[in-house]
Amino acid sequence: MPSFFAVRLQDGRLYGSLIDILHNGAPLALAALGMTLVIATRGIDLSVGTVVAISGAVACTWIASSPDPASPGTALTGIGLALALAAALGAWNGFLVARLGIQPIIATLVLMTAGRGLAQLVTDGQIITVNNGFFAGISGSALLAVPLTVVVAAAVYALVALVTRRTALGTLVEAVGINPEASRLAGVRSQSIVWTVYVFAALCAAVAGLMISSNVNAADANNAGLWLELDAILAVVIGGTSLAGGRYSIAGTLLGALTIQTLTTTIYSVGIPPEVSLVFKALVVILVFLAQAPKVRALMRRRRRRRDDAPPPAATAVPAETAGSGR
Amino acid sequence: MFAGGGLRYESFASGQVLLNLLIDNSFLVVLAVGMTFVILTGGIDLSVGSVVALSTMVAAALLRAGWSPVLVMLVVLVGGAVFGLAMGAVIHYLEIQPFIVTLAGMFLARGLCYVIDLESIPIDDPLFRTIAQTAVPLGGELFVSPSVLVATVVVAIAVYVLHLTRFGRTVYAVGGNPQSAMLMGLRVAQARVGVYVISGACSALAGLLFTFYMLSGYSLHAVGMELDAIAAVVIGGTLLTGGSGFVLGSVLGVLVLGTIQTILSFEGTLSSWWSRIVIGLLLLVFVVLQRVLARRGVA
Amino acid sequence: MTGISVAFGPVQALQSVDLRLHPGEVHALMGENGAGKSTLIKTLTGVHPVDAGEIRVRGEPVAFAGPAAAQAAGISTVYQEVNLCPNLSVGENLLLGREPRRAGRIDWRGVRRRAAEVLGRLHLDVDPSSPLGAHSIALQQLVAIARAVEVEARVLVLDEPTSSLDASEVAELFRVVRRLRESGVAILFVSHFIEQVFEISDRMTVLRNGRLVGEYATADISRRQLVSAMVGRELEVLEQLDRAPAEPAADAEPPVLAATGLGRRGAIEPVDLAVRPGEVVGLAGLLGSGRTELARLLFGADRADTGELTVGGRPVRLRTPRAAIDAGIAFSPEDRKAEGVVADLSVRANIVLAMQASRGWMRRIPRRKQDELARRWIELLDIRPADPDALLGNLSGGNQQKVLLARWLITQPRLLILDEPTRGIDVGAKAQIQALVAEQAREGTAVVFISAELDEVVRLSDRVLVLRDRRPVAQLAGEDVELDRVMELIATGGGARA
Amino acid sequence: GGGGGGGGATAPGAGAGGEALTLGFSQVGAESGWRTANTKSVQDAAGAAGIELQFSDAQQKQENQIKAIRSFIQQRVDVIAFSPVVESGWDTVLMEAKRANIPVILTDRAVDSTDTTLYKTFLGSDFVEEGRKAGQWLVEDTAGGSGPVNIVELQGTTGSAPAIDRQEGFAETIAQNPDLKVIASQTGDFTRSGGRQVMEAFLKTHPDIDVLYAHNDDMGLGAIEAIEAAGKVPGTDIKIITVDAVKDGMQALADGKINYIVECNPLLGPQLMDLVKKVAAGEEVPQRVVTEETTFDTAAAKAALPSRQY
Ligand SMILES: Nc1ncnc2c1ncn2[C@@H]1O[C@H](COP(=O)(O)OP(=O)(O)OP(=O)(O)O)[C@@H](O)[C@H]1O
Ligand SMILES: Nc1ncnc2c1ncn2[C@@H]1O[C@H](COP(=O)(O)OP(=O)(O)OP(=O)(O)O)[C@@H](O)[C@H]1O
Ligand SMILES: [Mg+2]
Ligand SMILES: [Mg+2]
Repeated sequence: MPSFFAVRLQDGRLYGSLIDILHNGAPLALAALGMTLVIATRGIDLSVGTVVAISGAVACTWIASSPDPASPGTALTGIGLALALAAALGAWNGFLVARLGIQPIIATLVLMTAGRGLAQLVTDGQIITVNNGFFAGISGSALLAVPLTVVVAAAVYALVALVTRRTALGTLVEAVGINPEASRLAGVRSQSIVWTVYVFAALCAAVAGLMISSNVNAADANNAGLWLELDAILAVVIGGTSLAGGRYSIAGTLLGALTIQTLTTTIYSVGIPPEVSLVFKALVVILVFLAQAPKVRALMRRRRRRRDDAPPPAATAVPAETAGSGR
Repeated sequence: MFAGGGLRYESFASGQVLLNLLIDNSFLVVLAVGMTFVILTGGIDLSVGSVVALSTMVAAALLRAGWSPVLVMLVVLVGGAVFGLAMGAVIHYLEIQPFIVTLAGMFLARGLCYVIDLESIPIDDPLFRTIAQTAVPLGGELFVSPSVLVATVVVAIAVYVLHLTRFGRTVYAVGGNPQSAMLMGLRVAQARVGVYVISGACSALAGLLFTFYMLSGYSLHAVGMELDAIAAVVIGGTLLTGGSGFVLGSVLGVLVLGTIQTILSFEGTLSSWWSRIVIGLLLLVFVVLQRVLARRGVA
Repeated sequence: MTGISVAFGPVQALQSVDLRLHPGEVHALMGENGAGKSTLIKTLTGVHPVDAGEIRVRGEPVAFAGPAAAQAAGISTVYQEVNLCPNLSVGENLLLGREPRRAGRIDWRGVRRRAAEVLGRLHLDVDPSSPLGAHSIALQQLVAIARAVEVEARVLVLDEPTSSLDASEVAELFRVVRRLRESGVAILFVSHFIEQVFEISDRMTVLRNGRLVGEYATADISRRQLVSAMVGRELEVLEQLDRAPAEPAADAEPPVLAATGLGRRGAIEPVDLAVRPGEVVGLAGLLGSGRTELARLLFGADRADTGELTVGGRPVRLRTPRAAIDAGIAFSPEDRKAEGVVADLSVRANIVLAMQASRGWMRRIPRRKQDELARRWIELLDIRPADPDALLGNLSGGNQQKVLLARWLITQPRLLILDEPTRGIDVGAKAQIQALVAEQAREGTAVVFISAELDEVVRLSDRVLVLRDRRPVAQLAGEDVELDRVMELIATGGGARA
Repeated sequence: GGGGGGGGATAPGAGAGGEALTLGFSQVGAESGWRTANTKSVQDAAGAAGIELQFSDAQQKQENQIKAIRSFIQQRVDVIAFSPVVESGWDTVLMEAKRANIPVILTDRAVDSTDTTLYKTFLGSDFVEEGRKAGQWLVEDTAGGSGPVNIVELQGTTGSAPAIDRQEGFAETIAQNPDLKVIASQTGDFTRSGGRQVMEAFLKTHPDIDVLYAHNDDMGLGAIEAIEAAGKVPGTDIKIITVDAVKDGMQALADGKINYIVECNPLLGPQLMDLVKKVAAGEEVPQRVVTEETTFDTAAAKAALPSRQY
């Protein structure tokens, strides 16, 4: 009887449902990480899904159309191109938001709409299949038996945690998000901070896009990253960051992304029919938020206080609950 | 922009094309009106597209089951309002972010569509068909659909409510500063829950108009329409942070989006991807234009 | 109110406090910053739930669900920070929630008429249809008061209504308060201006650290007794209040900052101003005279249309606050809630914010240094609670103000622009801050000082620039800096300079 | 031509001879490689046949398609063709076209109007039949086999016509053999990523999968990645049946990773242009024209691959 929790070694790589969750959750986790910082500055980035598509399209098209489509060098150039283009797109978002003062949701909606067209333009509307060992390795290879995607995502998280902790970036991002005017008057370079977070978000999305397209060795300009921005925002909010900007939690976002991926994988694994899976997802989201809502928790605590006085934090109950529904 | 279209395509600037803009977007106007209320309080409603789909589904399914069309319309409208009420109550009383609550609402409504039926359901109820195919003449060769009239009435009511009732002013106050509004002793709860009820009802109404437009119920209708509605409201000059904006601006926003579509369909040579790129660029042009105008207005 | 206790997590904001309010009296609620005055008021009107204790209105026990319920029961309140909607017009803010209606819809003509009437009663000359946010914080405060007075309430609660008002507005307000008292309204009044309290109140309740110290009849208590009741010990600093720490201006040195013809259309007409190291220049004027506007131009918070600026003799263009900060200028804004406080960050982060910003995000101030700075300034300014990790938004108004001062003082600027730095600060702390400003000046910092309290301006300044109707009227220096002279200029315009 | 020249509004710059036919074509979108090939085929064929094409992309939205058809009517094109996003709800706009005397041809997907005079003909595949063909191959392949056969199914986008029909046709056919059992069925949204993720989950919960039936090649290709990652051999350990026969799928079939593909031909262009000319000339055309479609096994794929265009 296979178990949801079983993990074994297969061809030098860990194998099991839990590994799938980490592996498939890595792109979402990365996209959500970028989104966290954007949201912390009171922004929002609807274009991450599109950037996912563009980066995959650019890398795969470059590789497929090069004279030597199997060489690592080609793959590296393609990856470099994808990242550079993503950075430029992020800067574009930053320009619209920080310089022109356009509301973030609409500024990034422009790229969300036009970008997918751009990705299709690059791929000529085809699904571009590549056969490049190096490129396939982004998602196919493993470091010490851990899938490279998981390693990369973990490394980026660690890096961001370190940078925001060790430099003043974290505090300044929060300050800009909490009170932009006060921050401006205190001399914070809010414009460049806003540019930075949008560029970073786009880079995260690009890496996610590379992972997604490497996973199937193909670029699908139309479907890659479709609606990923909503899942990313959801992950950020599950993680406890307010959409009003200000204080954010990187660890929370990670937990949020994994929760969402666990939910998806669970739906596939336990055989919930597709026609009710959305209702199921909605109910779980509602439950998670009810369990987290300070108001509800206060009510529960008040009721529980009479009996015992150590309520378990609801956030940790989330993975347990979803894992419990796997058999 | 419109003039540009007129120069470029002969039949573009004809009066009926303008009216068609309204006919083809009446449901979006109604959606945008509801969304304007929500955004004015600083909230957001992501569920509207799915509620539109659910409304088409419920209407089609009930008609198929032999219900009377008038009753069906009532059920749909009340259902939408109740759906909004539930979301608003959770948002206000349990203090959960609107984005999330309405996102869950979006999943739920779309999911319920699938539960009702996976396939599209045609509607052949005579009343629905009549409404769908009636053309209200405006003199000359011009005509509009009944949906346009409904949308016009909705806009008028919204303007009235927002500018001439205490509820409407409270909506603005809550959007400006919810804390202050509470300390000023305003009925914050009523406003914050109320806007979601309005938005829910508007979505259901838009769903009905959409049903007239399509004469079918389908679970994949109106995917992503919430973004259109939000975009229309924001292009119309309403601040997403709340407290500032006008319903008529949102109507203008809808017309901008509609114009973009019309320009595209007249430019019949664009490939799929160029259509998307052009939509994005036109959107950008309008947004920047609006921004420049707004700045000039302030200075 | 009897036995009221309120706690915010570990902070016991109020402990078993009693308060009695009689009809037809003005009752002052006194205490240092953070003593619990605002909390008590918010408890009374149902903003905060009580942990223990009982509230009775005319003998009936009540528990208001919120301000709306309190209002319905006849309690009308002006909370400490201005709590209005800046996006709406002045008239609407006055009447929001009780607009005159005709046939169920708002009668806008009636709203305008009614608003003009209410504003007229306080002798306010503003256009009721102008957006509230466009006005200075002082005017907003007056609108909030007008709103509270407009309802014929039985109880009127005023939490620091006069913190940014100058003498004439205060007089106007007191006229209204007296009239209300005569008609039997009970008035609860909070202020850090001891003189005002003695002028208007009949009785007072004193809080200290969330506990009740006592209730006194105003006639029976001296200023000195009151202050020691509030502070809990004899306060020598009070005596220092009379000491004028004015330093002679060093004319020889080049000005830190010199403005010639600096102006902005619609905000302030061209001004010439030079500030030398070690000099305190006061800006005096009435509400709306353009002091804040001038300060913002000097700091680059708004862009000037005309005029030139030199810093240290070199011409500069201050397009952004950032440029001003790089030039060694610091600015503590008047509207602390909107422009100063980063509410959800800790006291520590708020204190080091400006310093950190000027270092750039790469070079973080080491944690040890941050702690040291925070601890030193918390102690120096007596910020309470003395917890660097507390969120600034949870501090009382006066303590927030101190944190903002600390933010700028640690950057050791060459020019310090202080717009109403003592707003909402208690007597003890006010003296401390004044002493601090004087000390900064002694150490060579140039200071531009704005305060609604003319006393304070005159006492601290070496030179005073008098503004009237957004125009510079006169500059007084040395012996001429004198209260009567300044008041006369403000009132008449003098006609000396242009 | 049927009501053509009335408005005389041909797009500027058309120039070439007054008699050029104008075809308004409203495409669903560009949601898949199949669709792109379909679009390209229509465009190329129009060029070759000297028909002026007004092309409009509906971005998968029915309302956009309705708007496009309305604008075709206003521009008074000679013939309208479109691939409906969804079956229902076309009566109103088709009625308008009929009133304007513009003949309509449906491509790829049908509409469920009871009034069949609203359109001249429907040119396209039969999705149910495709499902049946897939099932039929499996029935034959497992005939005489021993014991139960565990099938997993990767469905297309929930609610879409091809997903519903291909599932229906398949289920109906395999019911012949009680040994054939669908043990899991989940949507992979017609995408490779979806196919891979769902297959990964299937592989973990069901160790004994014998057959995979995917509603299109792309999901099948994604699933192959998952099967290989699980250390199994696609085509051998798990037999794979898909629909579409796009180039990448054919390659996998030729490589033995897929066992059987039911063709769903996107190259409707030439057939469509023939029909356009006929209806414009007022000739009678059959109500239903089924696309010429075949099925492929490995050998057939090897033969067809070199000349495969999409
Ligand atoms: N929401 C809150 N969360 C935590 N602590 C709070 C909160 N509100 C007030 N406090 C604390 O309660 C105490 C009393 O604050 P309060 O605002 O009542 O003081 P105050 O007497 O009005 O002072 P001030 O004269 O400065 O306005 C302070 O220590 C303050 O930090
Ligand atoms: N954008 C604006 N529109 C209309 N009035 C304005 C605008 N900006 C400022 N004002 C008015 O200009 C006047 C000058 O403001 P300022 O804040 O400089 O006065 P001040 O001397 O600092 O007085 P105080 O701070 O005591 O109110 C105020 O009456 C203010 O309401
Ligand atoms: Mg206070
Ligand atoms: Mg001022």
